[in-house]
Amino acid sequence: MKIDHEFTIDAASSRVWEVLIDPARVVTCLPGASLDSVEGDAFEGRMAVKLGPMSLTYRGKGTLTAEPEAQRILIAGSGTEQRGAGTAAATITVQLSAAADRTAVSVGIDLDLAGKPAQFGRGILAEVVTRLAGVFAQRLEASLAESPAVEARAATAPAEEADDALDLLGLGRAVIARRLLPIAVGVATIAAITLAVRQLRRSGSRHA
Amino acid sequence: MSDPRNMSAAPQATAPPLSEPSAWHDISCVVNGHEVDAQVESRLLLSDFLRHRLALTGTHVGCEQGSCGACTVLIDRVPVRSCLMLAVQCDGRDVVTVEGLAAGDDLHPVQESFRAHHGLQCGFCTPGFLMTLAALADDAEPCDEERMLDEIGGHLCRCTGYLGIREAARCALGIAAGPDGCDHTGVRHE
Amino acid sequence: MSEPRPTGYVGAALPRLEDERLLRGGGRYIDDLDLPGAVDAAFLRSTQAHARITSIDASRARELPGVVAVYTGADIAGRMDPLVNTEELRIPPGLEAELKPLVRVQPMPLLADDEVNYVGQPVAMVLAESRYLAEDALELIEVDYELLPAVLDPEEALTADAPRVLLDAEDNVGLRVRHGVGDVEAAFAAAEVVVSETFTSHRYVPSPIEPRGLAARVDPFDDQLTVWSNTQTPHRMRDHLAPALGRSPDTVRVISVDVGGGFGQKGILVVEEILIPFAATDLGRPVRWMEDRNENLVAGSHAREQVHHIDLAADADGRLLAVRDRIVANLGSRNMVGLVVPYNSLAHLCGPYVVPNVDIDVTGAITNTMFTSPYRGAGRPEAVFAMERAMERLAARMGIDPADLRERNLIRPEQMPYRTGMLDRRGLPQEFDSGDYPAMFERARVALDLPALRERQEALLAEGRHLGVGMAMCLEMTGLGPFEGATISVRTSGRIQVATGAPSQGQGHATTFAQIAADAIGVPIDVIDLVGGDTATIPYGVGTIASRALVTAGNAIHQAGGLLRRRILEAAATVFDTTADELGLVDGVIVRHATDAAMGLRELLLALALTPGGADSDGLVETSYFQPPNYATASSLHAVVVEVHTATGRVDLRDYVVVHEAGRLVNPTVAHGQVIGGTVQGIGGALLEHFQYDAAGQPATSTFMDYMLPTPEIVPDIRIEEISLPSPTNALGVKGLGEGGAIGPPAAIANAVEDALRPYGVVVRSCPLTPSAIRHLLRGAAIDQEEVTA
Amino acid sequence: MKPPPFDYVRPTTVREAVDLLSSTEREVKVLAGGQSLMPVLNMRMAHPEVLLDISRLPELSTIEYDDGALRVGAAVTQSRVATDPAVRAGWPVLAAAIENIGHPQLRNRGTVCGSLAHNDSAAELPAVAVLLDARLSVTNSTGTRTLSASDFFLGTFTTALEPEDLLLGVEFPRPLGRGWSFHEFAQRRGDFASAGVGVVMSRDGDRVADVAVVLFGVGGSPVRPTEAENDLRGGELTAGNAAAVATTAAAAIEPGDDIHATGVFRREIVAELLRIALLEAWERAA
Repeated sequence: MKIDHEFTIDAASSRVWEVLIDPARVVTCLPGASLDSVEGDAFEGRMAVKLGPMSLTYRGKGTLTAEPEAQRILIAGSGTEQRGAGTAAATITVQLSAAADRTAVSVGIDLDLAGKPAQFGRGILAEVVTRLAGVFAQRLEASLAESPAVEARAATAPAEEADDALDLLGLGRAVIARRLLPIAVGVATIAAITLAVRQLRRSGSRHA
Repeated sequence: MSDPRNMSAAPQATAPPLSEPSAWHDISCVVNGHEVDAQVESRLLLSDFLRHRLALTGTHVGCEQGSCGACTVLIDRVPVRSCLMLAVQCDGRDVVTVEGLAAGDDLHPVQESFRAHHGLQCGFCTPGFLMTLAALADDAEPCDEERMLDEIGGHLCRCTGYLGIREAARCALGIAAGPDGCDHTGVRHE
Repeated sequence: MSEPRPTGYVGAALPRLEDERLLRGGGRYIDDLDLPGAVDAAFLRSTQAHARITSIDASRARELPGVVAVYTGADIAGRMDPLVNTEELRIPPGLEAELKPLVRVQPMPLLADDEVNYVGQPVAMVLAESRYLAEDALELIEVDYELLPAVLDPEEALTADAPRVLLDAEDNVGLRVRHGVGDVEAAFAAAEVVVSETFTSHRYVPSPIEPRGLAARVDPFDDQLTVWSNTQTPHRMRDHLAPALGRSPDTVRVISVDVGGGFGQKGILVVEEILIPFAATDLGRPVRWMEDRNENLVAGSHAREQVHHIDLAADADGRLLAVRDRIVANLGSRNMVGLVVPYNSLAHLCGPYVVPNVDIDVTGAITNTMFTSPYRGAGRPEAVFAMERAMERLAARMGIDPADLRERNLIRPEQMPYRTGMLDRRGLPQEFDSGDYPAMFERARVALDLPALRERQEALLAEGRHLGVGMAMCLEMTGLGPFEGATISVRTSGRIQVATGAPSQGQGHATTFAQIAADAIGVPIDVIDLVGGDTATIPYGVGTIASRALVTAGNAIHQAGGLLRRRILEAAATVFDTTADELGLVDGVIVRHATDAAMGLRELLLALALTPGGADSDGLVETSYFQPPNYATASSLHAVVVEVHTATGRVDLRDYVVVHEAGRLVNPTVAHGQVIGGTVQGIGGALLEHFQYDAAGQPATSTFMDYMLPTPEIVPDIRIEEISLPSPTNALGVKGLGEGGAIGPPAAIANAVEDALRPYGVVVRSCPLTPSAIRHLLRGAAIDQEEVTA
Repeated sequence: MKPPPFDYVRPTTVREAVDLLSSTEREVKVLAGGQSLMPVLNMRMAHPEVLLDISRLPELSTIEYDDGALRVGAAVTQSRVATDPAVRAGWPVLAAAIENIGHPQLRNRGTVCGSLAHNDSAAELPAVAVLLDARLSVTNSTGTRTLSASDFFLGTFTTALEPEDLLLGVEFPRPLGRGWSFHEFAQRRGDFASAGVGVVMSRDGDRVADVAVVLFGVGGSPVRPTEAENDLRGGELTAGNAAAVATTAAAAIEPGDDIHATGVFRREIVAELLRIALLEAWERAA
């Protein structure tokens, strides 16, 4: 699955180049991408892909290789979907060419999906990757609009587990579903409490 | 001859597995004329509720994607895919499955027509066809071949090649005689 | 001894006895079994077409509440041997001696240990309190794959630089066999016309509406392992499970329950069918597994993918001098079932035609795709597609009407039994026992009213509409041995239990076998209970595959029924203190000639217990095995009329006639149901169904929205013309007819579409003929479209 | 293929539904008919933490119409709309479109607004919404806003709905004329459309007074070929110019390939279907 996308930026190619070679700035231009750690040109992070009701979260690592003389960078990354839906491997090439005080940028995204998401036979993936490339371009442009002196944004802190307030959904009588128990997905400890409480409830009196 | 069973006792649904993480809900609905009270977890599919909690295994599961039609049941007399509904959504509803079609010894006219026209071979897709056609037989408007094909269009059968099924449907619904003619009148099942 | 008075069940179109139970929702399919305390299984399957598993961590999955156990390759490797389908991989001595085929045995680990070589290969098995919880646990198993290069196309796999599909295999060849007769080179040299073409059969998934499944339980008291399965071959399953689990076969009972369609996909042993009983034994708890649709499409055995490079040599009158075919079959990730399908293609390639010189070279290539195994027709549809398409091209080249060209080459009825000079799949001389192929063409001509049809075709073409007629003639050597058996016994109620090793997947055995038994014994049909496929009721069996059940099990029941009849009369003679020929058995009642003395079977059974009668054996039970001396060759001619809408590429089936010959019919309604059901499966392959992978070996048709089965509205009212030539190979004179229907449609429909688009010079080389494919053919057609309709 | 764990909540008023949607950090999915969402859940391609079932909210279960428009609540099923006499009389293109959706059993549960919110690129209802310039009513805790169809549909499976939004209903204005036609091309009855077209047309004498066209199943959201519409307005419709307009409209789109149909094929089909639909709408507009 190869998608190419060209656009131009109102900035000198040297300034664009500065952003490109910094994983912290360039990777987060990809919608849904977040970095956990960066060492030199290697990085680890996550990529959340949302497609209508479908949501996938890939976790993996990648490298950014810069080729200054060719004014080109290559991002190669691969990751595993956090809920066993398969794997993803992508290479993104960003090629700069100066055009007066503006910079022509051509982005090539080559995405290989394995597992359930790949089984969407109806050409949806081409669209997803095309939109991905479009948003990447906008964000790259936006990140350039900020003054270069601005310290590269600290690598976004890994999103903690949303600590849902226990009775948030307790909407009172109207909620037919009995909110007895906090709903945690796959977190072993809470599930253990669930079991214990349920034992308690079975023996207790039945209430509405 | 009196029935030894306690008819007022509604069929007892087995409970969800203890370690089910989804919240549990109390539901009460009517299944094949019987009041049913049950506890179900949020995510339990209606197809699994009928098959594994009420032991009504006449409803079959072929795809769990809404594509094959084997899981079709009637909710408030309307045919729907039970694999695309949650059991909890049946609270307060009237559910009819294939086990609810025959009246004692007498098969429903649609069932009878399937037997007469070799409308089944392995029988796995049959309950789905029967529910859709039973609802169609109860429908006030007369039914023509086009509508009949639209109604059964979403039911997949891999054994019969559909000829027997279409013939059975035509006869049960009183649609113009098929190639071998059919003597059944579309008697509605009260 | 009076001959059994033919009560006349056999041959009668009785309504099926099993229908009432199924219609009321009383079927007992695998997933209907309520096994108290059972755990449900779910499999983690490879997401990669070819990779090494560098690490697998199931700890989080094991700790999830409700999970009972998680097995990975490492947990199984030391304890359970990889799976080998010994029966299918066995090479008959005749073939070994004559042809020395290469058949590689490539055992499949029950759970992948280090290497996975197709998407869907089982990597881990979770057992949990419910399938929901088991699938939750699958999401917590972390697997790291090191990707390896994959190859998907069989011909590409055979090239020198192709990546290795199985790391430890020498090459990507699974099997190779070559066979022929006469001097092909000389024939081609002398030929007036030579047609050389490549035709491809694409990849199918049998897709029974009930996916595969089984349940297993070890009885704590007698250590009996009982396995309920929707397998088509319960005895073979028992004979694999016993050694695999280190058990005596006496302690393994496999019961085939109601089955929601099999079509061959439930006819071979797969790793899941060993893992579930293993888990039940290991955990000491009943275990249940139901495959879901995504698994059946992605990881249930596939079928049919073959490439045929076929050449025909003919003389000036269009008489065949020679056929040469180089076949490449896609075996998928391993050679799982050996010669079964490829040799079927070889043996059936020349079909009903007299071909003096033949050279067929078959290579089975392994690829990083789901493995293939027999599916309704098992190699014959692929062979018929190649041969009947080549015959159509020969007719077009020589300007001879396709039906006339075929009729000139048919084996004549007076040549029957006809020997082709080749070896059949048993390694014995190939011989067609009976058939009248010219009569079938005559019936087809009349049924279609071919002359009037050609006129209508011309008239419609003038209006810019495209009608086409296509035919395909196919043989099917049915009634595969080596045997099937029947044990028939009078039960204490006086009812008759008929047990055989061939279970039903919807073919109506409970009715047709009862018809045979009732006639053979001389009892009313409604006292007969059929038990098909319970290994505890008959010591040995093979199963319901390869259109063999009616021939083998049917005749075994006929034999055992006759023996039981005699046994009853002899036993009654001791009770009545007379001789057997003084007695008769009519409608289940023993009568004494010229008297009004009579006795029912229930009373006779009790009387034997009470009557002191010396040393006679007092059981009313007989077992008999039937070994078919040869195949019973059934045949069918598929003739179809299509209209092709050139603007949209849509193909409408206007008329479909199947002229069918399958010996004596036991129940015409059930027989015709099999022919129509098979034909519609063939139509599905011709127009719609196609399992596809993307370039990286990822499945692209993993739901019924993308793998498109035929639906109620696209199927015409198929008309059947019946010809009946009782087979001399067995007492009942029956032939197998379960697969026949599925063999002809792709070839017949492709021929009809090519006929309809003849003005454009379109050549059809593969199916499915989807609208997009038809438009593609038209865009690339030799003659420009405007020129034709102008 | 069993769904992942989630909580199920069935509010009895829109107010409660909106409160829930805005008051939680947890991922909430709105469940109406479930005919699009449940297959995704059964395939475990989504892991919402809460399903909010709006299928029984009385406020969203109404069909209302007046001279100006038809209003369909978010809980109204496709079957109910397609069989409503007023819809069949006043909005025949909408009824015809619905009859192309999947199978009756799916339409008996699936809702009109559910299909709009899901926005599958091959779906019929987003196409009719774009064809008739429908207006979609969306609410959240800050208030209710109305979006035009063109602003609502952003791309395959992507709409202007934010996580805390609830689609209340859709309003279909009266079609601009009596002429209409709706055709889609699917391999089997009920399959996803390889391509589809919708037309509404008004006529005065032998002139096209006004016309709207929509193309769908050609990738992304439904497309209004405005150029073709302009070419048709004011002129007479003949077999010739119907074919010409249809071919230029088809040439302007870039449908992608998929395993069932190539982009080239889908463009050919759009041209053929649009040619037929224009002539049919022209006849009906008389």
